[in-house]
Amino acid sequence: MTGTTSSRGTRVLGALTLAGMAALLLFALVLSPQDEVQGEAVRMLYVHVPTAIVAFTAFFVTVAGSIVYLWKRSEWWDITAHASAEIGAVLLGATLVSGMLWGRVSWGVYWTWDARLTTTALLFVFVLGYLAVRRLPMERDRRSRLAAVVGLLLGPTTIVCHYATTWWRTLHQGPTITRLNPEIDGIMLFTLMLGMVVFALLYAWLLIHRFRVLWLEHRVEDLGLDAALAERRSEAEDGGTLVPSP
Amino acid sequence: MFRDAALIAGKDLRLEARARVALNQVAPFALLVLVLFAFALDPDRGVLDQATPGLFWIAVLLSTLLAVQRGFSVEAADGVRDSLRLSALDPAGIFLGKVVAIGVQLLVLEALLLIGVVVLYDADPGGIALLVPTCLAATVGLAAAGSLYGVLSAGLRVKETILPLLLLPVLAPVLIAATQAFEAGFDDRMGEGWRWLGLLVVFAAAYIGLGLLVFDTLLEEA
Amino acid sequence: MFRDAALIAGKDLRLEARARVALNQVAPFALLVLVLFAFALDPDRGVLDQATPGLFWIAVLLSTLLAVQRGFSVEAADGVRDSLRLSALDPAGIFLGKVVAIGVQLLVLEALLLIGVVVLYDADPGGIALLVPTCLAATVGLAAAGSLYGVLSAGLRVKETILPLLLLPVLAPVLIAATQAFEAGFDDRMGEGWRWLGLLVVFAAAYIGLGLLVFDTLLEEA
Amino acid sequence: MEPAVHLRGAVSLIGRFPALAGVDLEVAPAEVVLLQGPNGAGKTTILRCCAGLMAVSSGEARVLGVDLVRDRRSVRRRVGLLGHASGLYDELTVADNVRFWARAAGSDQADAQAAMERLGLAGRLRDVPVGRLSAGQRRRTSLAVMVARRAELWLLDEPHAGLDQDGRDLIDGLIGDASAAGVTVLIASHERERAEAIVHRTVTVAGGTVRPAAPSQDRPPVQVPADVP
Amino acid sequence: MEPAVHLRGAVSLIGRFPALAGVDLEVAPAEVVLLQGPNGAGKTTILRCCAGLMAVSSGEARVLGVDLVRDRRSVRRRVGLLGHASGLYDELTVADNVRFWARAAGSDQADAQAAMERLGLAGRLRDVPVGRLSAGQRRRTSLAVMVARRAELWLLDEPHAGLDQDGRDLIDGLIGDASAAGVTVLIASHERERAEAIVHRTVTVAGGTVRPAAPSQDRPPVQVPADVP
Ligand code: HEM
Ligand SMILES: Nc1ncnc2c1ncn2[C@@H]1O[C@H](COP(=O)(O)OP(=O)(O)OP(=O)(O)O)[C@@H](O)[C@H]1O
Ligand SMILES: Nc1ncnc2c1ncn2[C@@H]1O[C@H](COP(=O)(O)OP(=O)(O)OP(=O)(O)O)[C@@H](O)[C@H]1O
Ligand SMILES: [Mg+2]
Ligand SMILES: [Mg+2]
Repeated sequence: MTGTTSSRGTRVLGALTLAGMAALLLFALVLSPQDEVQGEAVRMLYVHVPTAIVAFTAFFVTVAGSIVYLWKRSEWWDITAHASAEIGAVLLGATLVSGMLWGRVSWGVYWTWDARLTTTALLFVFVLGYLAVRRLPMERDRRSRLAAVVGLLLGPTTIVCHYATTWWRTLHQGPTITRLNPEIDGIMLFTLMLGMVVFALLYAWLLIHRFRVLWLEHRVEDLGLDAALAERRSEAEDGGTLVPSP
Repeated sequence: MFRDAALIAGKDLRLEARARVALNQVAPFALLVLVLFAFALDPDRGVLDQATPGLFWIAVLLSTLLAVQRGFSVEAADGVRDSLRLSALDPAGIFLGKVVAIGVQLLVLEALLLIGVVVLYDADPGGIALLVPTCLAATVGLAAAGSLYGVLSAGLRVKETILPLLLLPVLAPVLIAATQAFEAGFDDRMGEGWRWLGLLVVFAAAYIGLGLLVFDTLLEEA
Repeated sequence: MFRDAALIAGKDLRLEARARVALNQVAPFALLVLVLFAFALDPDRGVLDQATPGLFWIAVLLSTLLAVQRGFSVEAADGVRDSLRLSALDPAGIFLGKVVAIGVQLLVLEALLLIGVVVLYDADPGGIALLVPTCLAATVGLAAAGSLYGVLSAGLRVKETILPLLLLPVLAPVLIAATQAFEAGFDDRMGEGWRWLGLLVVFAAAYIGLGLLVFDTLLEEA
Repeated sequence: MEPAVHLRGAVSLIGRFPALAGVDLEVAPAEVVLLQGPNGAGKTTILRCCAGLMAVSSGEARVLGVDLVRDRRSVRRRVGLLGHASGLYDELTVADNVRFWARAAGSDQADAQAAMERLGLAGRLRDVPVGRLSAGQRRRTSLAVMVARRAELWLLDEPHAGLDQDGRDLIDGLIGDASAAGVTVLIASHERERAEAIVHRTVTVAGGTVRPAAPSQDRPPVQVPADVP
Repeated sequence: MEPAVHLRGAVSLIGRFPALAGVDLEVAPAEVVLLQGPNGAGKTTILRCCAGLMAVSSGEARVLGVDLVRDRRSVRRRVGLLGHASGLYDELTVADNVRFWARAAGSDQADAQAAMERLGLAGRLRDVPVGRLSAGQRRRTSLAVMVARRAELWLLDEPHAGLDQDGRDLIDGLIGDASAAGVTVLIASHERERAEAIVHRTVTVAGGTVRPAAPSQDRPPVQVPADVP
C-alpha cells in the first residue's frame, strides 16, 4: 500500500479537475457576458445548475448501487452507493447555497416556498436521513441492507424534484437548457457545459477517493478478524472462565 | 399471503379493541393538532380558511406517525421479531396485514377529523365525490409507506427518532397531493382534483409494490 | 440534589455523545418540519410571512417531543425505573438532570433552526435582545414540562401515543407565548415582547417548581 | 443418515466480534445433546445460528439438510426455539398468544389447545395478559408456543430456568417424548446435574469453539435410540 | 433484636389480583432464607414488597425497622435487589453502568471497581455495551451493581439462573460473605439443591401465602450465626 488513496489515474483526474476549475472560473467570471435580465447574477448559473445535475446523477448512482447490492450483495456497489450519496449531498448543498444567493439577488429573498425549492430541500433532508442510517451503530451487513432499501427511495424523490417545475406552476426557472433548442447565448451555453464537465470530473475524483477510504476501512475491520478469531479461541484455553486466575 | 395478512390484521385489530389506543389517544391527538396549529397560526388574520386542507393533512400525517410507532412498538417487544422470522408467515403477508390494520385506524380517524374540520373551521366539504377517494388513496399510501419504515426502525434502539426523520420526507408528496386535491374539492375545481388523485393512486400502488418486494429484507435486517 | 442532577445529565450527555441521536436525527427532523409545514401552508398566498414565528416554534415543539421520547425511552428499558427508585438519587435531582440534558439539546437545535428560519423564511431577527431570552425561557419550560410527562409515560406500554397527547396541550401556552414574543421581536415591538417573555418565565418557573414537587410521585407510580 | 445438525469450522460474527470462532458439531437425528460452558462461550449463538436467525459467515453449516450458508430461511419454520426472550405479545392473553403463534406456524387450534393443557395454562391463566404473568408462567407460555409448532429440531436455551419443580419434570418429559418421536434436541444449560440426566451426550463450548473432549463427561455416552426414523 | 424482615398477614395487589394473600414471614438479621414454591406463587412479589417497590395494602410489614405500610421509600436505598430484569442501560458499557449505579447509590468508584473485579467484568467486557452481552454476562453486571451498593438486605430473585459454574460458586461465596458480614439475604429460587446448600432455612410459598411447614425441609434448620451484629 502506498499510504494514500491516490493512484496515477486519480492524480491525472485530479489535475484535470483543477485545471477545469480554473478554466471554469475564467469563463464564468470573465469571458461570459452579463445577462440582459439578470445582470452579473447570472454567473451563479455555472455553479448552480451543474452541481444540481451532478448531484442528481450521484443519487441515481446510489439507487443503482442499492439495487445491485440488494440483488447481488456486492460490497463494491454498497460502498459506491454510500460514497456517491455523501458527495451528492455536498453537491446538493452547493446547489442550495448558490440558489439561495442567486435568489437573494434576483428575487430579493433567500428562499421562497416554491415547489422546486421545497422538493430540493426535502431531497436534501432525505439524503441526511439516508446518511443517518449509514451511521447507525449496528452490524455492517445489516446496516448496508437497511441503507440500500432507504437508498432505493432516493430515486422517486429525485425524480419528483426534477419534475417539480413541470408539475407545479413555479417561480423557479423551468427546463431551459435541456431543451433541444437552447435559447441562451453560445458562450454562456459553452460555459455551462464546461461547468457540467468540471463538476462531473470533481464528482468522479471525490467518489474514487471516498470509495477507497471506505473500502480500506472495511479491510481494516476484516484484518482485525483473524486476530479477533485467535483471541476469541484463546478464551477457551485459559479455562474458559471470565475471572482471570490469580 | 392473504391468509397471513388476515391473521396479522386480525391480531392488530384485536389489540386495538383491547387497548383502544387509536381511539382514546391517537384520535384526540389529531384533534389537538388541528386546534393547536390553528392557534399558532393566529386565527384573526384569516389564514385559516386557506390553510384548512393543509392542516387536515398535517394532522393526518402526524397521526400516521403515531399509529405506525404504536403498531410497530408492539412488534419490537422482547423477541417478537425473532418469533415472526421463525414463523411460517409470508413477509409480504405481514406487510399487507400491517397496512390493513393501520389503514383501517387511519380511515376512522380521517372521518372524525373531517367532522372536526367542518365544525371547527367552518369548512364546506363540497365535492364529496372527490374527497372520499382522495382519503382512500392517501390512506393506503400513508399506511404502506408507514409500515415499510415502521418495520425498518422497529428493531433499532433509536426508533423514536429515526422513524419520523425517514418517514416524513417520504410522506411529503402524499401531504402535498392530498392537500391540493382537497383544495380543489373544497373549491369545486374537480378537474385539477382528479389529477392529484391520480398521483395519490400512483404513490399508493408504488408503495404497496415496493413493500411486497422489500419487506422481507427489512424484517430480516432491522 | 445538584450532585444527582449532574450525575444524570452527565450520563445522558455521554449517551448522546455516543449515539448522536439529537445531532443526526432530531436536528434534521426539525429542519424537515420547517420545510414541510411551510409547503403545506401554500406559499404563494403570503401566509408564510405572518406564520414564521409560529412555524419555528412548531418545529421546536415537535422536536421536543422527539427529544423527550428518546430521553425517557432510555429510562424505560428493562427495569431501569426500578433501579432509579432503588437508588439513593433524589427524584428532584433526577428531574433537574433530565431537564438539563434535554434543555441543552434543545438549545443547540434552536440555534440551528434560527439560522434556518432566517435563511429560509427570509425573516429578519431584529431584537436579538428579546429573542435570546425568549429561547432560553421557552426551552426551560419545554424541557421541564417534557420531563414531567416523559417520566409519566415512560412506564406505560402506550408511551408512543400518550406522550404527544398529554404533552402538546400543556406546551401550547409556550408555543403561543414564544410565538408572540418572536413576532414582537421580528417586528420590533419590544414592549409587548417583554410581556410575553414574562409569561414564558413564569411558565418555566412553574413547571420547574411543579417538577421538583411531583416528580417523586410520577417516578413512583408510572 | 444425514445428521440433523452439522457444523464444521462455523464462524459467526456479532458486529465485528467472532461469537463463534470455528465450531465443529455433529448431532444425529433424534439425539439429545447438551451444550455447556462458561458465560459468553457462544451457546446461545450456536442455537441461534441453527435456527437460521444469525448468519454463519464461513465454514460449513447444515441443519435438517439445509445449507445455512446459502439459505437460512427455509430452515426456520422447521425448528422450535426457546430463547432468552419470550417472543410473546405482552398485551394479548396467554390463549391469544398461543393460538396466534400456532396459526402463524401453520398448526391448528387443536395443537394450541393441547399445548396449553400440557403446560398447565388452560386454567385461570388462559385469559391473563402475558405482561402480567410471573417469570415462570411466561416461560411456560413460550414453551407452549414452541410445542404447538411441531418442529423437527428443538433448540432450548436454558429450558429449566425459571420453571418450578413440576415445570422441570414436565419439560424433561416433553424432551423425552420429542426425542422418542424423532425430534432432535439441542439444549444449552448451566444446570448440569438436571440437564445431564436427560441428554445422550454433553458437549463443552468455550471461547466460541467446541472443546474436543468434554471434561465433565464421566458417564458413558448413552446410545441414540435405534428405532427412531 | 428486631427481625430484618417481618411480614404478618401482608396482602399485596397487582391491579385487582391479590398476588400476596396474607403472608407471614420473619427473617432474623444475617439470616439466609430461601423462598421456594410453584410458578406464580408470589415469591417475586414478596421480594419486591420487601424492597419497597410494591405496596403492601394491608397487614403488618416491617423491613430493616421501617414500617412499609406507612413509608416504603426510606428502605429502598438500604436493600439490594437482583430481579428478573437487569436494570441496566443497554447503550452504556459495563464499566459506565456499574460506575453510574454505584455513584447513584452513594458508593464510590472504588466500590464499583472492586465489584467489577469480583464478578470478572474488569477484563475485555469492561468496555462492551451492556446490550451486547450474553445473558449470563448481563446477569453478572446486575450483580456487580448490587454488590457495589453495600446494602443491608439482599433480595435475590433466582440468583443462579443464567450463571455458569464459576458464577454459581462465586455467588454462593458472595452470599456467605455477606451473611457473615451481617447482611440478611432472602433468595427466591427453583434450583432447590443448589440453594438449599447455602441457606439457613427454607420457606415454601404457594398461592400468595407462606405454608406453615416447609415440606422439603429434611435437614435440621441451620443455626443463625451468633456473632453477627
Ligand atoms: C434556494 C434556491 C434554489 C434551489 C434550491 C434551486 C434548485 C435547483 C435545482 C435542484 C435545479 C436542477 C433541476 C433539474 O435539473 O431538474 C435547478 C436548476 C436551475 N435553477 Fe435553481 N434553485 C434555486 C434558485 C434559483 C434561482 C434564484 C434561479 C434564477 C433566477 C435559478 C435558476 C435555475 C436554472 C436556470 C436552472 C436550470 C433549469 C433547467 O434547465 O433544468 N435557481 N435549481
Ligand atoms: N460488540 C461486541 N463486543 C464484544 N463482545 C461481544 C459483542 N457482541 C457480542 N459479544 C460477545 O459475544 C458472546 C456471545 O455469546 P453467547 O450469547 O452465545 O454466550 P452464551 O454461551 O449463550 O452465554 P450465557 O451462558 O451467558 O448465556 C459474548 O461473550 C459477548 O460478550
Ligand atoms: N392482572 C392479573 N390477573 C391475574 N393474575 C395476575 C395478574 N397480575 C398478576 N397476576 C398473578 O400474580 C402472580 C405474581 O406472582 P409472582 O410473580 O410473585 O410469582 P413467583 O412466585 O415469582 O413466580 P415465578 O416462580 O414464576 O417467578 C402470578 O401468579 C400472576 O399470574
Ligand atoms: Mg446464552
Ligand atoms: Mg418470580
